[in-house]
Amino acid sequence: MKNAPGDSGLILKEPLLWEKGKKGRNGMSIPESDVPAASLPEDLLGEGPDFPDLSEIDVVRHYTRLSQWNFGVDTGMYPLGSCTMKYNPKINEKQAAAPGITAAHPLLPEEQCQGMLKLMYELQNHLAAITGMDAVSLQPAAGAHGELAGMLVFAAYHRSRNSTRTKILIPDTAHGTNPASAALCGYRPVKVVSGRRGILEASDIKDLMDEETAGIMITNPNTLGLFEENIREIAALVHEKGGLVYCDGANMNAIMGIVDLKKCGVDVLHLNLHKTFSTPHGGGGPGAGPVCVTAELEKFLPVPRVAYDGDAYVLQYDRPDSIGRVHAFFGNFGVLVRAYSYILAMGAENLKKASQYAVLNACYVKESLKGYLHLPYNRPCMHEVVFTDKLQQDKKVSTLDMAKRLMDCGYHPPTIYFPLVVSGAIMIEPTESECLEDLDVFIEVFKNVVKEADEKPDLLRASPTRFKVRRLDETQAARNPCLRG
Amino acid sequence: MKNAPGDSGLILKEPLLWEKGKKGRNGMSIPESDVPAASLPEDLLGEGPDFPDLSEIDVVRHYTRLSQWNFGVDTGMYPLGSCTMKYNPKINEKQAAAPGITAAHPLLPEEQCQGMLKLMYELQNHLAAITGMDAVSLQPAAGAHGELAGMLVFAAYHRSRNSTRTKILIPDTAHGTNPASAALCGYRPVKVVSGRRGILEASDIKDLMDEETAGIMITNPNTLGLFEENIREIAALVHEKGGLVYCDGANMNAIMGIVDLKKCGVDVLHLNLHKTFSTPHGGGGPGAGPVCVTAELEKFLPVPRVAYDGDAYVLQYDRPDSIGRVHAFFGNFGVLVRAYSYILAMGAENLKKASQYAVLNACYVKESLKGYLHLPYNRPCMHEVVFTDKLQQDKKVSTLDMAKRLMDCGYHPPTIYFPLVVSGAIMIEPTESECLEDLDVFIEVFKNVVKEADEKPDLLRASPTRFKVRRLDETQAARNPCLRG
Amino acid sequence: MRYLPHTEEDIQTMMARIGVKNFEELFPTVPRDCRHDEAMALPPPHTEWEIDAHMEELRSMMSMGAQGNVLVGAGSYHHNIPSIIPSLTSRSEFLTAYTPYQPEMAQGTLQGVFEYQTLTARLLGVDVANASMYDGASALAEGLLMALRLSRKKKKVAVSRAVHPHYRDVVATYFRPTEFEVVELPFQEDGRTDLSSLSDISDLAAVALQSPNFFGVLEDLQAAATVIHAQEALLVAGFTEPLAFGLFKNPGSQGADIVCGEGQSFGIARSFGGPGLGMFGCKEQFVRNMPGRLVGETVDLEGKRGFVLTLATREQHIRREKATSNICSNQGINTITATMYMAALGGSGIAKLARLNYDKAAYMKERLAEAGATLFAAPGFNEFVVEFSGDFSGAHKALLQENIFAGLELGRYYPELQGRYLFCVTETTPRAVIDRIVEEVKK
Amino acid sequence: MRYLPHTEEDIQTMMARIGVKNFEELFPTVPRDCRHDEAMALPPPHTEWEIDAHMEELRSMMSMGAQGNVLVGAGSYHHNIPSIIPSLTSRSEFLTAYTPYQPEMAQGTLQGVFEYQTLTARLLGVDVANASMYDGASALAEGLLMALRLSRKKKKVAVSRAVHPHYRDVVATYFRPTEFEVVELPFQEDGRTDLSSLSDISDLAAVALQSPNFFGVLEDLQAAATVIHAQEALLVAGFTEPLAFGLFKNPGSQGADIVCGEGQSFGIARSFGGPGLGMFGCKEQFVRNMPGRLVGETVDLEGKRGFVLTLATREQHIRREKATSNICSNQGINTITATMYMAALGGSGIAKLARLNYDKAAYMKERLAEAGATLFAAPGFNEFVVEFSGDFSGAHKALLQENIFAGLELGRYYPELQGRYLFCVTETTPRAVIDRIVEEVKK
Ligand SMILES: Cc1ncc(COP(=O)(O)O)c(C=O)c1O
Ligand SMILES: Cc1ncc(COP(=O)(O)O)c(C=O)c1O
Repeated sequence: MKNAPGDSGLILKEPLLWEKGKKGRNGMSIPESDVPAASLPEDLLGEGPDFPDLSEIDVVRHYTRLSQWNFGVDTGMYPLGSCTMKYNPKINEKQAAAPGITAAHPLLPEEQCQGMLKLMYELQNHLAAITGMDAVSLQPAAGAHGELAGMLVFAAYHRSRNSTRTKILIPDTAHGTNPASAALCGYRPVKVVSGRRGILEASDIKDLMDEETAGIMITNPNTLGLFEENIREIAALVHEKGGLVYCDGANMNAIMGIVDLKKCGVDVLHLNLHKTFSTPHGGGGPGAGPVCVTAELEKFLPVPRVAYDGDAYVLQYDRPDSIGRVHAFFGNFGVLVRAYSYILAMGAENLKKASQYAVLNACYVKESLKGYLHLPYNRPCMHEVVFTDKLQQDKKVSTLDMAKRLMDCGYHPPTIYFPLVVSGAIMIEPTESECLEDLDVFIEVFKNVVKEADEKPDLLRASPTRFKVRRLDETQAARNPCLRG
Repeated sequence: MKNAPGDSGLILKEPLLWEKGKKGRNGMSIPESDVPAASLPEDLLGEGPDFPDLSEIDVVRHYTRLSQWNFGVDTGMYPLGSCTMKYNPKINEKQAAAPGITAAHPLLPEEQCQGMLKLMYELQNHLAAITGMDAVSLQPAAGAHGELAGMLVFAAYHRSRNSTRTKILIPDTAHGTNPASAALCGYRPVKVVSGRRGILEASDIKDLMDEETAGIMITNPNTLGLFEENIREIAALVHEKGGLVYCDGANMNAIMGIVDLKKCGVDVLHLNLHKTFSTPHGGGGPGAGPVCVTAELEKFLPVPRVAYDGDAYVLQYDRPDSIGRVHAFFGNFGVLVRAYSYILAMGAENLKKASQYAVLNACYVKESLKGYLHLPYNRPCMHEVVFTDKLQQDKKVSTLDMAKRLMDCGYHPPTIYFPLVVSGAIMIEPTESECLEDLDVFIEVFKNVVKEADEKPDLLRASPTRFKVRRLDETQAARNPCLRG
Repeated sequence: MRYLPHTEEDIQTMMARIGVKNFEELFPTVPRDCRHDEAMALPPPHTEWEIDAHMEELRSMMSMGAQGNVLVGAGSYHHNIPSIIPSLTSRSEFLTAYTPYQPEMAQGTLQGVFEYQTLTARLLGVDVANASMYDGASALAEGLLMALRLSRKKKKVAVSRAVHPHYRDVVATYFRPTEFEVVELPFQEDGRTDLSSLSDISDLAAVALQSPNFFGVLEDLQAAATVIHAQEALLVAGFTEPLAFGLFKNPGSQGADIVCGEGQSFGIARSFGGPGLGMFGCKEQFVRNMPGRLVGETVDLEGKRGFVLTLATREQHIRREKATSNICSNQGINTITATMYMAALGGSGIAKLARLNYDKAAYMKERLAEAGATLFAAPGFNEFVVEFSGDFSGAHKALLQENIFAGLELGRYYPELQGRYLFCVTETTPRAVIDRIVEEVKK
Repeated sequence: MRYLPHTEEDIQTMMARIGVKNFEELFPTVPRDCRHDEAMALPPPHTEWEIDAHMEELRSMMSMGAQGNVLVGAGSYHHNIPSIIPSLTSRSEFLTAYTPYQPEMAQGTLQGVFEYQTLTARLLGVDVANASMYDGASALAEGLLMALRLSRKKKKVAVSRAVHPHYRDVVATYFRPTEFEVVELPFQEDGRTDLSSLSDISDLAAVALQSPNFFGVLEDLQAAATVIHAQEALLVAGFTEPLAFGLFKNPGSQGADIVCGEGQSFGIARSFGGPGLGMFGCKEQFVRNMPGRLVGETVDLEGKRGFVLTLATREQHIRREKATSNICSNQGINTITATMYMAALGGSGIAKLARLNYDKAAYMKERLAEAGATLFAAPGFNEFVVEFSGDFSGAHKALLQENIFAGLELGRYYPELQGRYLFCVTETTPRAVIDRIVEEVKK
């Protein structure tokens, strides 16, 4: 397609690391020893790992070439729903890479690391201000880790009240980490079917909630991109039965400065700093999943707590109700630095704008593509919109085919086949980083893909063709796993 | 070709900067004013330049995409003869980017910038040790600038002896900058035809050198990749007539630790730090072209001189014989930092090895490709080897065609059509950075291109095809110049 | 604002298409009483240079600056990081990509992780390594849970007290709401774990040892494996300092069934303790019970080699509450970092560097022994526990003034070791600093 | 050595193919008496970390560290540099590429330079800008030589004494061996160039003015152009601070024929004076006489837009001694840097930033005037010359102790201005520092 940003160019082949190199090369300085050689315990000596020996340029070219096979937010639009692939500011990287930060040892005496503690303390406060929650722990290393911490808080809370609860309500639209995290705490997920409108109905909760149920895990906005309007009623129902309300805040990018989650009745919430707060995803991580709670639940948060005693920043260990540690040290500190830098750059007003524009962009895409793609829930959406491949099914063109075709057109595809409740889901989250002109081109290209689905479906089924590899055989990969060389 | 590293992948289209953007966007923080607005001289006020307004991600994506259309040493082999495209170590970049260096103002009082002066002083000494010359100025900003400084030294020297000289001997193999630099000093180049062996013969110099001739500019090793064996005899002949010997040291990478240029009879020499000393070429610059001279000529070097007075590093201005300044400050200081870092990393032994391996690699390529490509001078080569397209002419395949085909195979082509004395020249300089296996693949691919030249010449004439653009119309570009948007 | 491209005009155009008049109307589904009453209480927007200045101020609140000499490891090690690593990991194609859900467009990440799995498996001596866990601590917790899944009916695991105390804390946290029990194993006078009580523990699914352990001491894993396997339990071998395997036998070769630990040593900065890298591997037969992502080799429809995420049926997004773990995002780019480091070092280099660490630690131990200090008798790598003849706390304080963090006092972690210090010496520790500490000890 | 991939075995294999036995035999054409007698006297090989430490030591020999307040410009300006610039210019596809001799494989560089030429031409108000010169000084020298070429027979150029003294030095150096003469023009009491002597100079090819000039004063270029053109000479307009054109009229619009100056202000660090960026532009009709490289738009054989180096027949590699200049490598990547900066600022941003510089300088001038100092009367941008009522040198020294470099004493450059100081105030100068200086002046 003429207007699509995708084009073809030179990339370089590159073998696996151990298919290159020669014994005796080296790619890194090793200091000369300035001490005598010591005697070795012979029985414990190993042969050393079988690593290839490469020169420095070998390593540099290897990774330069590999990088060219990849696509990042800096390459182009990445409307991967539920992942908030917004721009990752370079200034954040600079802060995280500053020697004073990278060299900080986590077990430095408190008086030696006041700066780091202050940063964490302030970030806790900022996240509390943004969410409306009262207290924050930055320890969880990712969203799912935050969920686990949150579920541990649930468990600790109920334990503290001598209440034994075995179940937890989880909507069918929930991300897989929710039931998995709950299960780690011994809770049996009870599926809540989302209503016709794509959101939870209070009446369903009323039916399901009981005193054996620890509470509910809600994602809000949910994974259909819809705001759970009934959240306050639902929370009240859950609280009434002694349960707690967990909110998966992965979609916080829709509601900063707008929604106060405590007012929604949320007791525990996690955030994904690697989504809403602009830290880069790094091809899978590291992220950070702070967990935010109401004042009542603060005592359960992981140790050590970072606090300010009026004089200095301190680490509090002696907290008998705490769920304990969830990370060897303070969590993914380098990620926290980036999020902190982002919040400083934005301030309250711009964070709110970011959410407004994120929703504006998603609604614009929704209005522009509906009719071309089937819209299962034609309701006001938040930061993302979910379509399906229903209209393309008669030509036997699937969501996957359209996704692969979009790749050839120069886009990372939307999230596909999630949430599971929507068959053939296409979940588009443009984020606020995309400007109107770029959205317009994306919309035009997607419409054209829809047209191609109708006119030349084989083209889509044969996509992608612009990459180093064609469609990969995932079945064979799983059937005869080859997990190392 | 199966083994060739070239492959095709996704790249992204990207318009010109001013084809994007919208008034009111912005891509950079501008501090709020903390002073009152001052009154402006209305008559001098302009409208401000017509620049597009872009957001930060627009700029980031623009340049990320543009970069993907490029090929660097980190991408792959870049055997561009005369350019010494060796590996550019990352540690050098780190040093040049250190805040203490980037923030240094060039007019700081001497006692405030001892570290920078020391670096320059030591680099001068290191380059003297490497070349064998006595004194070095780091001011010239590139090779040609070093040549100019050198020619100015010639002129100042002859002026100091009240000798009027109007001509200069320059071999026909010389780089274009040599005659151009000499001409800037008012010298008329007299062409010396290189002999059958590709090198200068003393007898020719004897015939041409006279007392109206300022001296000779020799490139050694020369641009045919051959060592000028007769340099000492030639130097003696030139000196006999009161002339000076200039050596273009762009090819120093062949002879570090091996050749002492002062012993060769050289009076003035320039180096290209952006070749031999591993500083990156940056798609055209910046480089650095230090000029090195004998003790006798030191007094003519540019001011200020960086010296050490036993106590502190000082800048000497009061040097009446100096040719004067050639740069606003001290030259391309950031480039000097990189070269200094490289010399520290290498030490004497490794610099010598670098030259030995550079020559080894070139000789290996020469032995491997001769017979496939015509070798005009079948003599021991130094760091590069010059072939021609003579054997391909019957199929009407030119050097250019082979070069373009190599691009599709994943290589930057060798230097082509230079030196001018060799028709259809293909000048290959692998540098010491390439390992044997990579050279073997390159040789195999080049042999295959030769085979293709024979079997499917149209394929070569239609190359390249893997890039964003096919062959570009350079004639139209020059005929109807469009030099801006 | 530079991150927000929307002009007033754009906003109007878009609102017109959507059919709303203002931002209020964009959020019709958010009930009034769910909303923020006021603007969020946050600092005002900062320019880049205000952020720089602010962060500089925070950094200046670190008395032990970047130039300090930290002779403490304890799970976070100071090794030299070659400058190619930041240059390459910062390439935005790696850094700003998501999890490789669309493999054709993420072969860089996928091949990179496949290489990580391979070099990690070779390093640890296991058949398979996964694409990372959050850190060494959570990796250990998940390793023990995995062993329990594999044992099917057993309910107990034993963990050595010589395992990093924070890792044991995390294990305790993960285990608290479960039906499983964690038993602690004491350590001997020589610094190794005392396994003599093992046979008394019934219903034992797994034993977790760490080697080098928290005291820097190398456990005799082979002997331990024999005992543990005899009890039909699995040996879960942890580590915090994988560089040791450049010189010493790796846990897999000694019979460990599950190997899990922290890979921060490999090119990753200490960064106040994170992000690090949870390394996790196991024997082939256990792979379908493994937590975490896996990248596998496959072919495309033309038969060309390529890489994909695989065996996802173990994972939460398919298996939900029945998944082997809840992990989704992992340590991503840090796997690439560690692989670059392993590749830049190479087989020859890692042996040399490990030896250098060993020799330097040995040098300090010898000097300290000469100065009257007592050490654990069992061999170690680059960390060791020192019992001084007198009180070291004054010297420790004095050295701190010189920007030398001379060991970690162990009383907080082990009351019985009150007054002893855990030291770490790596290739980054200047001999002069070691000598300086010894001098202070002699005073 | 990590940069040298050759193993002993590789070397043997290669030597066998070549037919030599040792390295000695590889250099048969190098006469004995051309050789080094001994190993080069250089420091031993350093590890990366030894280099770091060594450089750190050199940097620590800079009392005015990175945090100092330098209120001196004089051709090297402290402006904020956004962090996207180093992230993007360090991309190795840009940084490690050579001059774009193979255009299909270098469209990134070529489009980047074409954009540089365009934004530079728009900035300076010229028809065409080249792909850069070494720096502002050599650009000025080449601009004057170009004017002489254009004039064909004339032999003289006039240069204002208000042009940067170093630039005049470089002009003198370039002109020394030529047959051409440089006449200097005095400056007036208000800081502007005195053109009254112009009409007395015959045979004049060009007049070089700088605006803002070395004193920070804006010349009346339009008036100058009229006078100069009347004398059939060309106006060569120099500059050291292009940010001024964000607020004030650019030289092209005022009638300058050739415009050349230093672009370091645009995203390039001071870096002890280099590498900077020689910007060079002129009127359309002069383009074939221009020095330096040019990138032009063209089409490929399918009609697709692309960019190439063009009009090379002006250049040394084609025209050799008849070339318009000897320049070959230029400032390459710094053109990309400057373009990124111009693009990130945008038209709106550059106006705002220039205004901020102006306002801050005005603020300081006012405060100083209140404190009794005298200033040149003509309007300026962000630099200005101060004549203090008393001796400032003591205060200057005291401020240096506080890491404030409070102005450049002008006696070395202009004996008649002995005791006056040239100041520069940019967006980076905190108001508190200005106030501190004024306070010291008042003492
Ligand atoms: C809605 C939702 N919840 C939870 C998660 C899990 O977050 P993480 O991958 O950081 O563990 C995700 C991530 O994709 C998500 O989209
Ligand atoms: C032999 C030779 N001399 C001189 C030069 C000019 O050097 P520079 O481009 O740095 O001015 C070159 C550059 O290509 C060269 O190869």
